[in-house]
Amino acid sequence: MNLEVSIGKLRLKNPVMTASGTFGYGEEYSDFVDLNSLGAVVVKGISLTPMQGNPPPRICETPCGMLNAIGLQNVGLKKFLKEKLPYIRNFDTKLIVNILGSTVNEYVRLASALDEARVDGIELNVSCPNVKKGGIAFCADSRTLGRLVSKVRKSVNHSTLIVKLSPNVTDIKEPAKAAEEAGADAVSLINTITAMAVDLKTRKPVLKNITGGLSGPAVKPIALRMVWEVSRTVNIPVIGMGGIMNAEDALEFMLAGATAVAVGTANFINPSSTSDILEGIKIYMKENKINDISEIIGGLLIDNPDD
Amino acid sequence: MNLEVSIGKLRLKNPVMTASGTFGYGEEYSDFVDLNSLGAVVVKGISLTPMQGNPPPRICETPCGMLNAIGLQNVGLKKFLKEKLPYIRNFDTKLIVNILGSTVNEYVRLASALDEARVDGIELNVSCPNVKKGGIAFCADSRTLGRLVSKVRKSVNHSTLIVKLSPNVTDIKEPAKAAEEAGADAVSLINTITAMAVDLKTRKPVLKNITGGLSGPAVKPIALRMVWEVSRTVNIPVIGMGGIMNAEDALEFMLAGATAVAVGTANFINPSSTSDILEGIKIYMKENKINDISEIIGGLLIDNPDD
Amino acid sequence: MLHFKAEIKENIPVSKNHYLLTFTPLAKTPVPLPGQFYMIGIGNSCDPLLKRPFSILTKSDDSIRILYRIKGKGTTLMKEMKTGTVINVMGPLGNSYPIPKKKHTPLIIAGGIGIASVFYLAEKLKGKAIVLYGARGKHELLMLDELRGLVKELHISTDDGSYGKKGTIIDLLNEFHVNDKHLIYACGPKGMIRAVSEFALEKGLKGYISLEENMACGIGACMGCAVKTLKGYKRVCKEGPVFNIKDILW
Amino acid sequence: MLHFKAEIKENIPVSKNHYLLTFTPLAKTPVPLPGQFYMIGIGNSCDPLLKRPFSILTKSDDSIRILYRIKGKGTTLMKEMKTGTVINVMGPLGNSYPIPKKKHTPLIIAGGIGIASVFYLAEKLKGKAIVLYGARGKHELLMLDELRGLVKELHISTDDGSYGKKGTIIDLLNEFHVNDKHLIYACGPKGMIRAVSEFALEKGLKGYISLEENMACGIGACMGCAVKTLKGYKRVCKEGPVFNIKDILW
Ligand SMILES: Cc1cc2nc3c(=O)[nH]c(=O)nc-3n(C[C@H](O)[C@H](O)[C@H](O)COP(=O)(O)OP(=O)(O)OC[C@H]3O[C@@H](n4cnc5c(N)ncnc54)[C@H](O)[C@@H]3O)c2cc1C
Ligand SMILES: Cc1cc2nc3c(=O)[nH]c(=O)nc-3n(C[C@H](O)[C@H](O)[C@H](O)COP(=O)(O)OP(=O)(O)OC[C@H]3O[C@@H](n4cnc5c(N)ncnc54)[C@H](O)[C@@H]3O)c2cc1C
Ligand SMILES: Cc1cc2nc3c(=O)[nH]c(=O)nc-3n(C[C@H](O)[C@H](O)[C@H](O)COP(=O)(O)O)c2cc1C
Ligand SMILES: Cc1cc2nc3c(=O)[nH]c(=O)nc-3n(C[C@H](O)[C@H](O)[C@H](O)COP(=O)(O)O)c2cc1C
Ligand code: FES
Ligand code: FES
Repeated sequence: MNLEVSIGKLRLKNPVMTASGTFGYGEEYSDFVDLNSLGAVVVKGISLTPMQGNPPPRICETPCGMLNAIGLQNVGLKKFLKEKLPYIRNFDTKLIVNILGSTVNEYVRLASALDEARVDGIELNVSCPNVKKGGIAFCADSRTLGRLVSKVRKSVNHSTLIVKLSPNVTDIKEPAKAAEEAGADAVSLINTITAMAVDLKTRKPVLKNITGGLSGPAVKPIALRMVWEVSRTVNIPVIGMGGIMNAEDALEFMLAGATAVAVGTANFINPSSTSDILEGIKIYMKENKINDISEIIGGLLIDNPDD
Repeated sequence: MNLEVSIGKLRLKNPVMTASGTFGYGEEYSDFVDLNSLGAVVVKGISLTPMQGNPPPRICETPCGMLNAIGLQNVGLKKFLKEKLPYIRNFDTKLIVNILGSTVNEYVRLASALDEARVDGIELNVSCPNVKKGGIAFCADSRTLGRLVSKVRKSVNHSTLIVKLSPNVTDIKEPAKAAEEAGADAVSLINTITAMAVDLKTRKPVLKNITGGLSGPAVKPIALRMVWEVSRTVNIPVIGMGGIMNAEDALEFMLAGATAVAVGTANFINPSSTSDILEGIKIYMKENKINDISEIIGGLLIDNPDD
Repeated sequence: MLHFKAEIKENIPVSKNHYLLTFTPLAKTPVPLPGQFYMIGIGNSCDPLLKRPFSILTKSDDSIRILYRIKGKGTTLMKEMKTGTVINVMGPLGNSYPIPKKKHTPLIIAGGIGIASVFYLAEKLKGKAIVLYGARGKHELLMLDELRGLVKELHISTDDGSYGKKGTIIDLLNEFHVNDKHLIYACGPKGMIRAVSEFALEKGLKGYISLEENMACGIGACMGCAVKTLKGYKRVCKEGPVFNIKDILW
Repeated sequence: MLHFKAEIKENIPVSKNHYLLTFTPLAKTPVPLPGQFYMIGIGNSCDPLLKRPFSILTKSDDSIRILYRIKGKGTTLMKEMKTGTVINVMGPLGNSYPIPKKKHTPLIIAGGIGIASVFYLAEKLKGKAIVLYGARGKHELLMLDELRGLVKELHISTDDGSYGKKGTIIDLLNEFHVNDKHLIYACGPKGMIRAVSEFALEKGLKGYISLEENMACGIGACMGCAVKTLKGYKRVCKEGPVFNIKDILW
C-alpha cells in the first residue's frame, strides 16, 4: 500500500501532518503519538524575536469548535533553532516550520535562517487574525501577498515553501493563485476564521482579545469548500485542514483535492488523533482495495448537473 | 418591562424575528407558535416569477450546523401577494418580505410591488450563495451593492428597507457602510456561509448543488463577531442572526450590538424556538432588573486592553 | 400537540443493526395514520443538531413504537438512549397511505427497513394485505412473527437465500402473479422503489410509494426535502412521504 | 498511559450543585500527586468538544474520585453520565503541591469547590494540616465528614452563617493567628485566591495557590491556559496549576 505523497520536492511518507499551533514543538505529544509515524510535524508559529502572546482568557469553547487568541506566544527564532529543532530532528518525520513576521523583511530573515538550518518546509502564516499588527495585512490583499511570497521565495533554496491561506476573504482562489504565481510550492488552508464569544454573565467578550480564531468541526464544511475551490484552481499541492477529527474527515478533504491533511484542534480532544487518523486511512484503503493514496486525491465524483 | 425596538420607522413589539427561509410563510409554524407574539415574521425569499429550486439532496447536517442549497424555491411575487400575504396579515405582527432578483430591475420591481402592498419591511437578499446567477454578484462588491440599494431605495416609500449581508466577504463593514450610505434603514446579518459536505461512501458531494450555505450554532461565533463589527461601524440598526438557539444566544447578539435578532435553523430543532426565546429574554430581564430592552443593545463591556 | 416530550419505555436490539424503540408521549398527541412519521430529537447537545425522521411502526393506547436501522451518527447515539430518558418528538407528520377501495387487494412491498413504514398499514388492513418482504438475510428479517399474524399472505426473499426465496424483492415481485386488482404500497431503498414503480407503470398497476429525503423542519417550512414530481418539486414531509407511483420523476 | 479509557463506578449528587464521580481506569495510569488534575471527555459527540479539567479528589487502589460543581454545558451533561459508561480521560496532568518541610505547618485555605483541589493534599499530609474552609452555606460544605478525619484543625465559615463563622474565608483568615511557620496552600474562586495571596505577601508568608484557566490541550501544547507571572506567561496545565504565591502577577 503506497501512502507517500509529494509536496513540492518534499516526499511525505504519508499525508497526515499536524497543524501549526496545535502540536506544540512536537515534544508535547511524544507521549501519545509515535512521531516517526507522521507524514510531517508542523510546529507552532515562530517569530524573529520571542513573543509573549495575549493576556488570558485566550481560548474558549463554542458549538463544535473553539476560539483561540494565543497571540503567537513563541520562543523566537534563536531559541527555536537551539532548543526545539534538535529534539524534533531525532525523529524520522519531516519538519515544517510555521513563521510569522510583521514586515516583509522579517519573513525573509526568518525564512532564510530556517532554509539554512535545512528544515524540510517553511509555512508562511499570513493569516493570523489574533495579532494586532503583522500577518493580517498580507492575507486581505492578494497583490501584497504575491509580493511577500516572491521576496521570501528568493531566499528559500532548500526548504519547501508553503503559503497558509486565511479563510477570511471573499474569494480564497485569489490569494491561492497569487501564492502560486509568486512561486509557492504549495498552499495550506484553512487557518482559523475570525470569530467572537460573549459571556452573558459578565457582559464581556469571553476572550480578553475580544475576537479569536474559530477552529474545529464547526468550520469543517467551510474548509472543505475552500479546499475544493482552491485545488481546482491552482496546480500546486493543497494541504487541507479545518475540523479534521477522524480518518473519514481526512479522506473527505483528500477527495476534495487535498494532497495532504493537517490535524489541529482534534489533538486536544484526542492526543493520538494523528496516528488514529493514519490507521483509519490505512483501514479504509484496505477495505476499498485502494493501493495508492493518489487514487483518492481529488477523486470527488460530480454528477452531471442535468441528471 | 419595555421590549419594543425600532428598525427604521418600524416599531417591533419585541426584538424576536424569524429568519427568512426557515419559517415558511408563517403558516407552517402557526401550530407551534403564537404568531401574534413575535416582533416580526420574515418570510421566505420571493422572486418575481416562481422558482422551482435545486434538485435534491438540498440539505444535510454538519457538526452543530446544516447546509442548505434550496435554490430559493418560492411561489413568486404574484402568488405570494394573492395567497400568502393575506394569511399572515391576520396576525398582529410585522411582516418583512425577503426578496431576490437577478438584475437591479428585478429587485426594483419586487420592492415597488411589495411597498405598494404595504408590507412592513423589505429585506434585500443580496447574498444567496446557492443560485448560479443573481444575488451573488451584489454581495461581493460594495459599490455594486450601493448602486442596487440606491435604486431600490427610490421605489420604497412606505416599507422599511433592510439589506441582508453576506458573511462571505473579507470585510463585512464595507458592504454594511455601502448599504447605509445608499439609504438602507437597517442591515441584517449574517446570511449563510458557503460550505460543502462530502459523502465518503459515494465519493460525491452530499448536496446535488455541490456547495450550500452553512447555518446553525456552528456559525454563531462568526456571526457574533460580524454583528459586533458592523454595529460599531454603521449608525442604522443591525438585525443579528446566525446560530441563535436560545435566549442566551439572542442576548449575546444584542449585547454585541443587534437591535433585533432573527431565529433561523433553531426553528427546525424546536418549532417553538421563537416564543421560547422571547420568554427567556423576559425572564432574563426580570432576574437582572432590566426594565428596557434598550439597556441591553450594544451593552457589551470591553476591558481596557492595558488591564 | 405536534411537538411533545416523550419518555422512553424500551429501546432494544432486534437484529445486529436494528432497534425497536417504544416511547410514551407526555402530552396528548394526534392519532397517527399509516405512512406518517415522527421526528425524533437525539441527545442534549447541538451535535447531532437535526431531529431524525422515523415511520410509525405501531401505536398502542399509551405508546408508540418505531423500528430503526443503525445508519450514521444519529442512530448510533440513539441506540444508547436508556429507558426513562425524556426525548423531544414532533409528529405525527406527513400524509398517509390511502386506504384501498373494496375492489382492491393491497399488495405491500417492503425492502429492508422499509418494513417499518408499511407494518402499521398492514395492521390497519386487518388481514387483507398480501406482503412481499425482502431483506439481505434471515437475520435482517424483522418483526416476522408479528407480521405473519396480520396479513393474508407473506412472501419472503433474502439476498443470500438464508430464508424464503433467494434473490431480491424484485425477483419475488416478478414471480408473483399480479393483476389489476392489486394496489401497490411500497417502501424500501431508492433503487428498489424505483424498480417497483417501473414494474407497476409497465403492468398498468396503481399504487403508492413512500420516499425518504434529508429533512430539517419536517413540517413543510424549509423546502429541504423536495423530490421531483410531474407537478414540480414536492416536499416529502408535507405532500409526502407517500406519493402516487405515477407522479414521481426519477 | 496518560490517555486512557475509564469506567464510571458512581456519579452521585453531594449537594444541589455538586457531584462526586468515581471512575476506574481501564489501563495502567501513573499515580497522581496532590494538586494534579484530569481532563475528562464528556459525551459521544463533538458538542461539548473539549475535555474538562478536574482535580484529583482521592485515589484508591483501583479508582479515582473527582468532586465537581455544575457550572455550564459540560458539567450539566456530566451529571447525567451513568454507572458503567466508558469515558476518555487524560491525566494525571500538571505539577503538584510541594510537600511542606518539617518546620512548616501546612495551612490549607479552600473556598467553595476549591476543596476538591486540596482535599487529596490534606489526606497526604496525614493529620498535619490546618484547614480553613469557606462556602456559601451549610449545604455547600462538601466532604465535611471525611475531611474532619484527615486534618489537625478545621475552621469553617459560611457566607450566610448557616454553619461555622458567618462571613467569608478571608474573614476567617484574618481572625486566624498566622505565623511564619505557616505554609499556605490555597484554592478557590479567583477573588479569594487573590485576597489570600495579598494577605500572604503582606504578612510575609510563603505558600502556593492553584489556578484555573480555560484549557484545550491540557499538556502544554496550545498555549491556551496562560497566566501572567513575574517570569512571563506560564501555562496552568504545565507549569501549574500550582504556583508560588509570589510569582503571580494579578
Ligand atoms: C419519512 C421517513 C421515514 C423514515 N422511517 C424510518 C424508519 O422507520 N426506520 C429507519 O430506520 N429509518 C427511517 N428513515 C430513515 C432515517 O431517517 C435515517 O436512517 C436516519 O435519519 C439516519 O440518521 P443518522 O444520523 O443515523 O445517519 P447519518 O447518515 O449520519 O445522517 C446524516 C443526516 O442525513 C439524514 N439522513 C440520512 N439518511 C437518511 C434517510 N434515509 N432519510 C432521511 N434522512 C436521512 C439524517 O436525518 C441526518 O440529518 C425514514 C426517513 C424518512 C424521510
Ligand atoms: C486545573 C483545574 C482543576 C479544576 N478542578 C475542578 C474540580 O475539581 N472541581 C470542579 O468542579 N471544577 C474544577 N475546575 C473547574 C472546571 O474545569 C470547570 O468548572 C468546568 O470546566 C466547567 O465546564 P462546563 O462545561 O460546565 O462550564 P462552561 O462554562 O460551559 O464551560 C465552557 C468552557 O470553559 C471552560 N471553563 C469554564 N469554567 C472553567 C474554570 N473554572 N476553569 C477552567 N476552565 C473552565 C470549560 O472547560 C469549557 O471549555 C478545575 C479547573 C482547572 C483548570
Ligand atoms: C490553539 C491554536 C493555535 C494555533 N496557532 C497557529 C499558528 O501559530 N500558526 C498558524 O498558521 N496556525 C495556527 N493555528 C491554526 C491551525 O494550524 C489550523 O489552521 C486551524 O486550527 C484549523 O484546523 P483545525 O480545525 O483542525 O484546528 C492555531 C490553531 C489553534 C486552535
Ligand atoms: C433552509 C434555509 C433557507 C434559507 N432561505 C433564505 C432565503 O430565502 N433568504 C435569505 O435571505 N436567507 C435565507 N436563509 C438564511 C437564514 O435566513 C439565516 O440568515 C441563516 O440561516 C443564519 O441563521 P441561523 O443560523 O439562525 O439559521 C435560509 C437558511 C436556511 C437554513
Ligand atoms: S423537511 Fe422542511 S420542508 Fe420538508
Ligand atoms: S491547555 Fe494547552 S497549553 Fe495548557
